[in-house]
Amino acid sequence: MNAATVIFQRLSESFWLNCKLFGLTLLFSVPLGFVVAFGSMSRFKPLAWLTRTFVWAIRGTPLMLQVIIIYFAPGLLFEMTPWGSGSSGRLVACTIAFVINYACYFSEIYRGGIEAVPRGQYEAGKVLGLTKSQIFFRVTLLQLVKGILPPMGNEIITLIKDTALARIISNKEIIMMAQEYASKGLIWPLFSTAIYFLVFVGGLTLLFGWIEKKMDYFRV
Amino acid sequence: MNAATVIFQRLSESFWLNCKLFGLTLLFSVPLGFVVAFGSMSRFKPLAWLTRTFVWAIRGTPLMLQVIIIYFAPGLLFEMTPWGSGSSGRLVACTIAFVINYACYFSEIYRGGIEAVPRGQYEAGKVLGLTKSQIFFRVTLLQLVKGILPPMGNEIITLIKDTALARIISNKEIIMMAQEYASKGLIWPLFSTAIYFLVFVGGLTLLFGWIEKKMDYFRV
Amino acid sequence: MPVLEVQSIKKSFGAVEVLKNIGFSLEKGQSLAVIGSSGSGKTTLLRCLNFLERPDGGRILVNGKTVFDAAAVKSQSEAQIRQNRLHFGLVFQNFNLFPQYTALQNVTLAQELLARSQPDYQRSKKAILEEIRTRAQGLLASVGLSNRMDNYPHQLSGGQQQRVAIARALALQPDILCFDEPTSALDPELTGEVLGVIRSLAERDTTMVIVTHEMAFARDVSDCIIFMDDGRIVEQGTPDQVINHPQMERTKAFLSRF
Amino acid sequence: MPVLEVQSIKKSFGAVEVLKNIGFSLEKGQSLAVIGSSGSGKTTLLRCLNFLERPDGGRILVNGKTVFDAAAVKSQSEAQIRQNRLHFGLVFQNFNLFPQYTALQNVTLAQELLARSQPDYQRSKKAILEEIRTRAQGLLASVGLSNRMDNYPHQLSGGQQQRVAIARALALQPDILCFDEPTSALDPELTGEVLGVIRSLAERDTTMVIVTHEMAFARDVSDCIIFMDDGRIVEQGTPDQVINHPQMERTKAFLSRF
Amino acid sequence: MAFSLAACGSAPVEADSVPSSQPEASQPVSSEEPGSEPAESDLAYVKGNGKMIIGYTTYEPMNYTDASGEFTGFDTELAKAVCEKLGVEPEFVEINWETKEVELNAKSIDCIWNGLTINDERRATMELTDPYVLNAQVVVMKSGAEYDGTASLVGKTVCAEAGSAGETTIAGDEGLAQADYISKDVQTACLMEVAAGTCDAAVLDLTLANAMIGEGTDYAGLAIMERLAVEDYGVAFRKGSDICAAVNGVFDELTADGTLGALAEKYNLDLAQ
Ligand SMILES: Nc1ncnc2c1ncn2[C@@H]1O[C@H](COP(=O)(O)OP(=O)(O)OP(=O)(O)O)[C@@H](O)[C@H]1O
Ligand SMILES: Nc1ncnc2c1ncn2[C@@H]1O[C@H](COP(=O)(O)OP(=O)(O)OP(=O)(O)O)[C@@H](O)[C@H]1O
Ligand SMILES: [Mg+2]
Ligand SMILES: [Mg+2]
Repeated sequence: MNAATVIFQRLSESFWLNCKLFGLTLLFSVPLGFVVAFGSMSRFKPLAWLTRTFVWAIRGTPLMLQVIIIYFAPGLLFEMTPWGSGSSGRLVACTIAFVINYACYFSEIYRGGIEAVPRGQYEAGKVLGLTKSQIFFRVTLLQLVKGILPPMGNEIITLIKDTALARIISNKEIIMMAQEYASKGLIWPLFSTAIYFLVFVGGLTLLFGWIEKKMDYFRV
Repeated sequence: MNAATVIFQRLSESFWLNCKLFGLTLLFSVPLGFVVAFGSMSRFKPLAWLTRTFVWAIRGTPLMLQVIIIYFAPGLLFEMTPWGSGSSGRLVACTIAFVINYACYFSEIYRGGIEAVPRGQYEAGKVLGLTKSQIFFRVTLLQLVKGILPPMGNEIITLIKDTALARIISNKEIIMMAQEYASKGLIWPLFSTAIYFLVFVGGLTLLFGWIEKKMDYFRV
Repeated sequence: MPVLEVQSIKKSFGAVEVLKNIGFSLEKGQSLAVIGSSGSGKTTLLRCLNFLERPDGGRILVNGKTVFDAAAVKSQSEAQIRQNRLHFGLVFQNFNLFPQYTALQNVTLAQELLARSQPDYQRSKKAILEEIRTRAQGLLASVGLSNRMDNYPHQLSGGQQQRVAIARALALQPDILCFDEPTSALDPELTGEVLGVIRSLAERDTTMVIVTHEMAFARDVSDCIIFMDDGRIVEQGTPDQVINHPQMERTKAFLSRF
Repeated sequence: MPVLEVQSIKKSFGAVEVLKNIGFSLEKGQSLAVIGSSGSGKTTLLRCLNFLERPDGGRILVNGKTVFDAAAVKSQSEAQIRQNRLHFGLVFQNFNLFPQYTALQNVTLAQELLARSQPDYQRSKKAILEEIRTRAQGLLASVGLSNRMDNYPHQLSGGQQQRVAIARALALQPDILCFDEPTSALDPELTGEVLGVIRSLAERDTTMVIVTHEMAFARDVSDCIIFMDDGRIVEQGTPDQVINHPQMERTKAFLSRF
Repeated sequence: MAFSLAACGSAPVEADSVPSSQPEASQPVSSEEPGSEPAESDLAYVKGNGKMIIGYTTYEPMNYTDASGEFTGFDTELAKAVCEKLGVEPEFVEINWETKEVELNAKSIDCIWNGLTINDERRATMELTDPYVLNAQVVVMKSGAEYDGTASLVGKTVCAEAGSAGETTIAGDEGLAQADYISKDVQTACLMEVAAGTCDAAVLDLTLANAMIGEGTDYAGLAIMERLAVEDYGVAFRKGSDICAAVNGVFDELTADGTLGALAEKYNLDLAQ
């Protein structure tokens, strides 16, 4: 096995960490975003205010800072860390920071999407005797999904690029791995990481284009 | 002078680096974005294709990677660095990476904005005997600006948060400074950095709200 | 016994009293036209009938049965409201078709969902759905859309959309069908077809409450006209009484505009 | 000598020949109505007159002077085209007012910019601008908008916007004023006011080319009518000749639709 | 105490020696590849700039900012003294330790002066001065932690600064090599990891540990468990640089006049033997 093969193998292994972070973040933040969105639209004003302030603070500070704080603050403040030692704890902490951050971003998209579905759609559902959950799942959900698809696509493409931030708490993601070679004077692995991201982003772009096309059969 | 004062002073000093990076990036990328936008809309197809591919690659890879490559690649490939020595060189390299990245993002916003100005506006200008530059500056520019204001606002707010990436090539920006204290076991400076960002982001939000209101006197 | 009896309905939004003691009744098979200037409370009245707004006072009876009583409103469960709502159908001003469903699916959706609570649904699912489908096709044909059943709303003209909305409301066989200015969102050329459908419903003795600004149509099609102003019923009677021989000054002033 | 002479203009988009040998002339103070079915090339003809499209063949003369010659098109500079363009004014179908300027500014903008190249501009700037302003106010008053001068386009109704567009075109005192279906983007209630303005222009002997679908208006207002079909002039003559006694089958078929 | 004469030529080079001639002082004993020498005198280059760019990472007691906001430390003060003798201005630039060689070669810094451990690997790629301070790599853990030789860390998590001597030590130690290894970009970050409990142990410089952990410091809860390797600190220059010899000369002078000794006492360090 020659050196280049080894390097590509190690790069791919470390990109797997980016992928895991990407997948886990989506898995949790997509539903959590709904919870946050409903919180911020709650008719119980204190809850709505609290949620909105939280979302504002998260959206107003760098994700990098959130990752650092979530990872170190418990250990430094309470002399104990929930993350354990070792690299799996780092990924967990990083994922939690990402999930919170992205749930806040998604919640704003959802909120816009929910508000964009015309009241008339809910009312038409009501007048036809549908239950609330039937109205949500049978009437508004698909319109909502269609409406938020473009901004969600953008945000999700940003997410894969953001996974590079995992290195801040020493998760050995692909760019950090490539930099290890760069510090030995070998620059091409650094350039190669671009390919991984471009392929991933290209795939996502195609995927979202496809879904948008699929949903083109109706117009809201 | 007590310890907290010193710390806040050092945090503020290092946040000045974030501000400089923010200001310089805007200063150069806002006009450069126009050049890129016109390149990608050029009627000379090879230029348009080249520009679009470049923009796609920049938008498809993490800014962090671009910062690292721009800073280290010249030194590693040609055994000489154009960035000069010392900390000012780091800021220059970082600014250049940021300018290129943001010019590409802005160019896409501009392109959308330019395409959104109705053809009829250009034609009405022509029929009234205006020159091309009069049409651009007197007729379409303001409509363009109004159209791109909301996405530009979002992007610029992202920029101030992205300045935290400067640390990747050892620019001592505010989070890196705060982390120096965190490594001595002092966690509150890390939390305080959030305030700097929130104030800055809050200010930008107000500013853009104000400009958008200012431009509300007409409707495109 | 009148099919619909509305007794001193009141409704305020904040400090603004929008409906002030509205009462009327409607016999089976008759159609009632509601006219009045903008802001007089016509839409609000229809929304109260359809439980989209909850009146602050008054009662609503259908076939002699109380379906709404402001005094006993707390004891009404969500499911009961849903049940009572089915006495009424509503055709909206701007159609409110479900964009992701075809014309046919728009008509069948509610019935299919309701059918699920039938006891024998699981056993004879296929037959039930087939029946719903056939009836819906019949309804769409009756509003002149046999060849448009599989089109999505955005592929239909405004007039066609409104006719689908009418078929959708009819599908649930409401006792009273309500229309809120069914042609006001349509181009003048398209209003005719919708008015034609409503007229044919009237001829087939459908019980209807029609809010409209089309005075000629109201005169033609209705058995009874109510003129509302500022949340009150100012005048009511046959079309001839209200339109040709109005008693009240307000009514005369309103009609003089047409 | 006719003010406008169009000689065998040809224009293709790709393989599609949209104008096939169009020629006509127009006397000063007369108005020409152009009618014809959709896609017959009416808009393209107007766009050629206004240099928004460059014909592939033919010549255009204004007051006997060649302003366009397809054979010599290469030698025309950008500035020359701009100069020649000023012989024509164009009122667009959808107005194309500049949204960021008030009605008055829309009318004065082009003149103010043109005035800059006057030799004595720097010296008598104030007087020049004042004069432009006064004339613009007069024009806006003449289209019935004296009290709307400082409104922005979005604060005006469609009809008012179109009248501003007419004043804007008149401000440059073109030899020939062209209209492309000036009322087709307007609600029926608003067309009247715009047609009224055009009619009064005709009465004051403005030379005009008017593309329109309003047949009654064309008959009323024009001195001459051209009927176009498929890129050709099929029939031309006085309104009475073309509309009341058309000679060609195509014209008859077209007119029968109205 | 005397500097090893084995490392570099001990004769200080004339500052304005003819740049075109091969500077004799830049022929290091350890150099295996004489071809890599710069064509021009590095010293002349630095003097031409009027300043020497010194790469460092924040590292108590060598280079750090004290509570009053003053940038200080043993290496900071020593570098200032040496630069004064050389007639150039010191400029301190914080770098990423992992990429220090890249920075040096790219000329974005002129030297690495930050408690750099002398070893053969580094001798091969950089020009190193004579040792000036003694150091050891130590294992730091929480005070009460169970420790019984590096073997007890097998399967645990250890961290060190990326590209540091601690990292080399971990790789070379039988027990530590079997631990989960995490790299950080500064040594102090390793202490934070141990204090926060996100790592079980850190391997780092004795000098730093002496200054930053134990009674009366920010990290009272941490303790040194074992010294693994005794080593020397040196200053690193570009391969073949003639500044190295010049600095060695200045070191001799500063040793002779007692400056170095006073500094070592101030920062509680041991000078190289
Ligand atoms: N949800 C609401 N909140 C507050 N005020 C409302 C609300 N809905 C209606 N109103 C007010 O109630 C009054 C009656 O409104 P309504 O829509 O019933 O009038 P309408 O007779 O249908 O008028 P139009 O002919 O314009 O449709 C109006 O003054 C309106 O502003
Ligand atoms: N820029 C263009 N590129 C290609 N084809 C064009 C272009 N502009 C117009 N056409 C075609 O030229 C033909 C004539 O168009 P034109 O707009 O002149 O017709 P018109 O008589 O104005 O029709 P309408 O009454 O619908 O406005 C049409 O077939 C049209 O599709
Ligand atoms: Mg209403
Ligand atoms: Mg046309």
